[in-house]
Amino acid sequence: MIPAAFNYLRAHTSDEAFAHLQQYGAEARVLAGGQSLIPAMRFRLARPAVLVDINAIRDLNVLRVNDHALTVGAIARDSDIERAPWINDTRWTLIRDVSRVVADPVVRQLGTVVGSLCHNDPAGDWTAAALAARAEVAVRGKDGVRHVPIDEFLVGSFTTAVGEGEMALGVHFPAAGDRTAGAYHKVERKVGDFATAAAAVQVSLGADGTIREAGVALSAAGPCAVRVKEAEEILKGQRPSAEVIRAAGDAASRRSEPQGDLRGSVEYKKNLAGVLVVRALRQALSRLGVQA
Amino acid sequence: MSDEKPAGCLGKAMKRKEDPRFLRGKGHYVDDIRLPGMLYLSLVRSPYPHAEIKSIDIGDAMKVSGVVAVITGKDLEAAGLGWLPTFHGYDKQMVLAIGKVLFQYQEVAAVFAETRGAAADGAEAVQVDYAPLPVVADPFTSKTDQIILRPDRDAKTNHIYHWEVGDKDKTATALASSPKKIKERIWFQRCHPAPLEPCGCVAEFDAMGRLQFYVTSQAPHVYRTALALVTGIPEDKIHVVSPDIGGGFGNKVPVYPGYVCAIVGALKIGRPVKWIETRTENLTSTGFARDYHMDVEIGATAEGRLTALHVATTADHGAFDAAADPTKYPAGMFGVVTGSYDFPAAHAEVDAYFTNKAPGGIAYRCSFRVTEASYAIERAMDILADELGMDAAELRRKNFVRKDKFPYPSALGFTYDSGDYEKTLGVALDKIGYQALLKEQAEKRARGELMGIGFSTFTEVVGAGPSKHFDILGIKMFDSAEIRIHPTGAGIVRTGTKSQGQGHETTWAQIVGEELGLDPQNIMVEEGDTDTAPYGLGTYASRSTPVAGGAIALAARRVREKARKVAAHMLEVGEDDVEWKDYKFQVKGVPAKSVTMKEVAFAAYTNMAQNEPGLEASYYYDPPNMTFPSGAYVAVVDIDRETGEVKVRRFLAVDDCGTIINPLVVEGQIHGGLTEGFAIAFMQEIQYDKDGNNLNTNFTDYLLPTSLETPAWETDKTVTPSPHHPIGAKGVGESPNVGSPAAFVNAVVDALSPLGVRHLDMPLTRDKVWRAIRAAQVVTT
Amino acid sequence: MKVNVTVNGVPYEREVEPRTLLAYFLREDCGLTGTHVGCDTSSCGCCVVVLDSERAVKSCSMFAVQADGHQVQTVEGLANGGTLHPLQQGFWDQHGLQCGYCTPGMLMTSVALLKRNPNPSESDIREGLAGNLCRCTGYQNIVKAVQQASAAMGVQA
Amino acid sequence: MNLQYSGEETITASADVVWAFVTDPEKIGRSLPEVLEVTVRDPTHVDAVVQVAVGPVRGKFKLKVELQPDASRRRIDMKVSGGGFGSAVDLTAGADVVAAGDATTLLKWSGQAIARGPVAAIGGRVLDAQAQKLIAQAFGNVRQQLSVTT
Repeated sequence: MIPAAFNYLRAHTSDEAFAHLQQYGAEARVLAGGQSLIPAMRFRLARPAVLVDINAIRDLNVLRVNDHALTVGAIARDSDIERAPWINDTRWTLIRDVSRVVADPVVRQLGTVVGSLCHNDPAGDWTAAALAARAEVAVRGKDGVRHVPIDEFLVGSFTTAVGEGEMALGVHFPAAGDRTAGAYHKVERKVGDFATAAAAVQVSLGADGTIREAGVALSAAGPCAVRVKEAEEILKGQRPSAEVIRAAGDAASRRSEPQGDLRGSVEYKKNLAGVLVVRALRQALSRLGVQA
Repeated sequence: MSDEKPAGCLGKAMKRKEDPRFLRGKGHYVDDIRLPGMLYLSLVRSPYPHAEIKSIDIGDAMKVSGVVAVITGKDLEAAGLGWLPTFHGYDKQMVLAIGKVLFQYQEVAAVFAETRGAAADGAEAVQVDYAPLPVVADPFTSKTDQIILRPDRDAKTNHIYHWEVGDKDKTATALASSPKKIKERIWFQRCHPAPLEPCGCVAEFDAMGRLQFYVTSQAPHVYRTALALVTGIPEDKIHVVSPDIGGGFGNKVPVYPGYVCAIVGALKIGRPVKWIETRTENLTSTGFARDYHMDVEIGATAEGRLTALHVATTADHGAFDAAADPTKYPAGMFGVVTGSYDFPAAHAEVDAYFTNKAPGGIAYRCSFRVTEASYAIERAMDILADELGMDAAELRRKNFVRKDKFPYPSALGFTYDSGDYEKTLGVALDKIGYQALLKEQAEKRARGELMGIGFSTFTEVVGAGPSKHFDILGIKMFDSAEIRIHPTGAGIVRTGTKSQGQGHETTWAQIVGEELGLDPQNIMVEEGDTDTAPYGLGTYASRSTPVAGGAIALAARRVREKARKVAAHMLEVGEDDVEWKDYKFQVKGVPAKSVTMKEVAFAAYTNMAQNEPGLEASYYYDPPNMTFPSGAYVAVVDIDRETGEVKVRRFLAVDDCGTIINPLVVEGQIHGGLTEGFAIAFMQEIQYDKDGNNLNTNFTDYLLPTSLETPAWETDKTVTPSPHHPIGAKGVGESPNVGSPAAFVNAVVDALSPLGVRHLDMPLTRDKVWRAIRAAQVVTT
Repeated sequence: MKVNVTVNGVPYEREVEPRTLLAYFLREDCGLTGTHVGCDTSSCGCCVVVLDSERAVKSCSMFAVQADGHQVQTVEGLANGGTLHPLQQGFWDQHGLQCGYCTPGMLMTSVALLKRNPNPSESDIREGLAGNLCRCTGYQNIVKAVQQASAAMGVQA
Repeated sequence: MNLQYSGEETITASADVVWAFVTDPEKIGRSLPEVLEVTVRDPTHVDAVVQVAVGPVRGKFKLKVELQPDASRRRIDMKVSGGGFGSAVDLTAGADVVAAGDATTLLKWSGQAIARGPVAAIGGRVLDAQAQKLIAQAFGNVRQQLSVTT
């Protein structure tokens, strides 16, 4: 299938890219990884008049960890994360898990985290992980760059806080305390499939061994990835135990509002949401040496 | 050329001769062909499954830059090409829709343009005004004839045919009086072979007015004859070439509308035309597989001795009956449904119906419905074992056709050539460690874990087939070979087959090498070109080794007889004093006095005395019977109760395909077939919703297993040669796809049997398994 | 638009429409038909080529204009004259191919895989190849082919 | 892809005014969300071109709307069939105009949409959430335009 014709503009700096987007507005799409956009164009479902290619913009190719955050630039690839030197650090185990199951190993060579967040597919992997890790997305608009918390960034199916003519520059995953670990459990029919259901969790333990901070989010459980506040509140302040984890799982199952489709029935997906939250919490805690 | 004495090359794991060009990216597939002035064809397809065509407006399309022409069903009808006869001749198929569309994605118009992009733009600009009609989305609704789908046919009904075989009354009485009985509806879902290379062609009329037709065809000669009959172009003016083909699995047997449109376009416009379908077009409009709803009944004594089998099938053939079965076999070889078992009485019947779905039915490594038959009996045997409380392996062994009963006349009319079912099953049980597995299973079940062991001890029927029974469009299903040996002992063999990855360029050379004591490295194999290859019926249904393999061996023996005369002259003895032994001609009783075939070949051109010069022969082989490969497959699975995921922990395939030409190639065929069986059992279905929408139109929803999902395969063999085949070979390509689905499903149902689950239809998705576990829990808790 | 792409070390300058996919640019504008197209949804991987001698990419999910100024390696660039690349030799010895349609993509994905991880385990290989579909071999011999190549290349390195 | 919808609008206008509005093909055409063109064929038929834009999916849909007013029951049924993206959408919707006292009217609507072709196969997940919004938006537009005129 051959896409509809379009004009191609290669931007060498963020300013250049931003100028093009401001000029063409809704008629332009950003081309970073293109691994969701190009297939949609081949089916002629997406037919932008202008593509702004940002792959040549060096300062967007950022993958940097420091004390307070992991910064992922707009054209940092999934596979770059998979191979990053810090990826085996317990703090980034949620990010590591996701980087290994998003799309397939070849698509990950071009696919980007920021692109996936901007695409905001209801069954996206990075969107659920960003919620659990309480990430922030840097969005450049007419009046400069603003940092949008992920909860506000994900608006609805395939819709985000990036307005017409605006551009996402990168995403920051806050580096939580050292006793922090995460996990991402995804059930997919085969490699490369969208999630049938998936759970992203990240927990930080306090000095006394109780859960100081908890992030729990689900993919393929609503119009877009969804935070399970009830589960987070159940976990917060508690000492990790099978009962607490089970309660968090049940909260997730209740919160899940999936669609029935070829991947599974509503009943199956709702149950699976709870099962995966339990398994993900257990794995995250075991990564912190806590068996619950 | 190597000089060492060939010690025979049958059974040698020779590296494949055709690989170097593929490894270097120098394979030659249809889409690689580019001719000067070539146009691209893109087809407009219907989003509606059943609708009248009020009007087709091509005005906008013709204005799209690069578009050269647009043709519709009416144009083809005017040229007498509106309809195409289907392969087994009882029905016909629209090329482009005329008056109405009958399945979603049916071809409606053909757009010809200078570039791929322009063709796609043109297709999008064609305006078709549809008036939707009520949809018939399953054969059971079709059966009621409330909506007649094909008013063009004389018989005003959706019922296509009734077929039956076996003794109806004897079976009915035997069933009625059987102490034990089971009855189950077993559905083999609609799936699709999805070869990695989509179908396509390039059509050109050359300066001599000859049609040069490059096409992904598994049967180029049959295409040439069919096209001559349909288009009226004389057969000498049609040159069909099947270049390298990127997988077929039966998908590249039918003649598709896109091919006819390309030919008509090339003729009308006077420029070459290339048509390459997209993956969506492949999955939604080309030959699907299966879709058999089988009501299976088996009777047995209390001790598990089989008394009778009855199978009544409702078949969904889609909008046109394009199932490419042999003429006398509308339900193909479904009569092999008695499988490996000695049924005293059996009766099988099939009723086929039209629906608003794509046409087809015969594809996907299926030997003409043998996959459906084998799945039905192997699934039903497990249900019977469950009913009798018997071990599934024991019930099979108890009812196998005994080794000494061959050739075995089955209750449904086949004569099985040979088999040693007990030995094959014995090898499987031993190698898998069956007793240890049973012990492990018992322990696991005590802990509430779900572990399953599943068998499939199948017999299939391939190598279609004897001319007294088998023809396609009237052409008998023989196959042929032409062998020519050059002065230096090298040679060429040409056959009417067409490999799509099965390794003929190596295995055919090995047969010639074995028969003539020549080095297969220097025997070239050529197939797929109708100007040079002898007439053959093509490669599908595991028929190439059984039929063409026979033709090659017998053509080689004719060459040998000719060579014997020259050898006799060289050895200065009478012809009768020369014998062929240890790959050379020897004087009887004086083995030291001998000449090699290489030497004889040179003499055939340089010193043949009164004999006819040259060394070549051909053979058209009409097989006396089909061949009956068999096997014993065992699957071991573990099920995750919470996610419904089935993990195939082990899978052992013990195959008996008679004499093996190249073990490397046979193992490759088995790995590939098992992977397809695995995919069908757990992942693959072409689903239509009640509004006639195809829900699996691309690889995001029609799931092909990757290297991660595909289990590791364990293989082994027993060898029971076919008595009537020249080298005892039976063919193996289809066995793994025929035999493995039942082993997977039997293992999963075995794992779930403690919960009272008796049968689940494929594909066994996580959702389906999870809901079966949950439903059972509701019952038991 | 004019694009300059170095393919297997040879510079190609062509005029292309922006919508031309890299796969068709290689096949039709450069005449390198070793790269194949098998699907519409970036699922099958028989179009994989290596970008800038590091990244295996699906050339049906990238536009030719994006490759302007970059390097691409295709299956035609693997062998060194008469000598096959160890991966090509591995596929041949282990019967890692049958119809040959997925082979170019499998080879190029394996090139990038071995560059990143010179001696991968069986599960590393199965995971690394999970973006490439094959309909004929059932993958088992392809995995053995990559194992043979990594051993042979390990010895050379 | 088969999608069911329903909803309700409270309009500050008399039942007669609302009924006149919803049986006017021009006004119904104009109420379609992101409508680009409206061409009235006859009192019960109107064609319209609408822009569909959801995330990457962006393009035009040509819609044919047939109105089936039933004055006695103050119920209007609509059959909408549309093509675009090589796909097709068939929508049947019905609305009851119910007087709710003090010059307000209740517009109770329900609809069923069948999407076919690539839009359904690929865009299916896009479509479902979006179609509900589009239909609700259409009836919302009706309310807005009416409250302006009174």
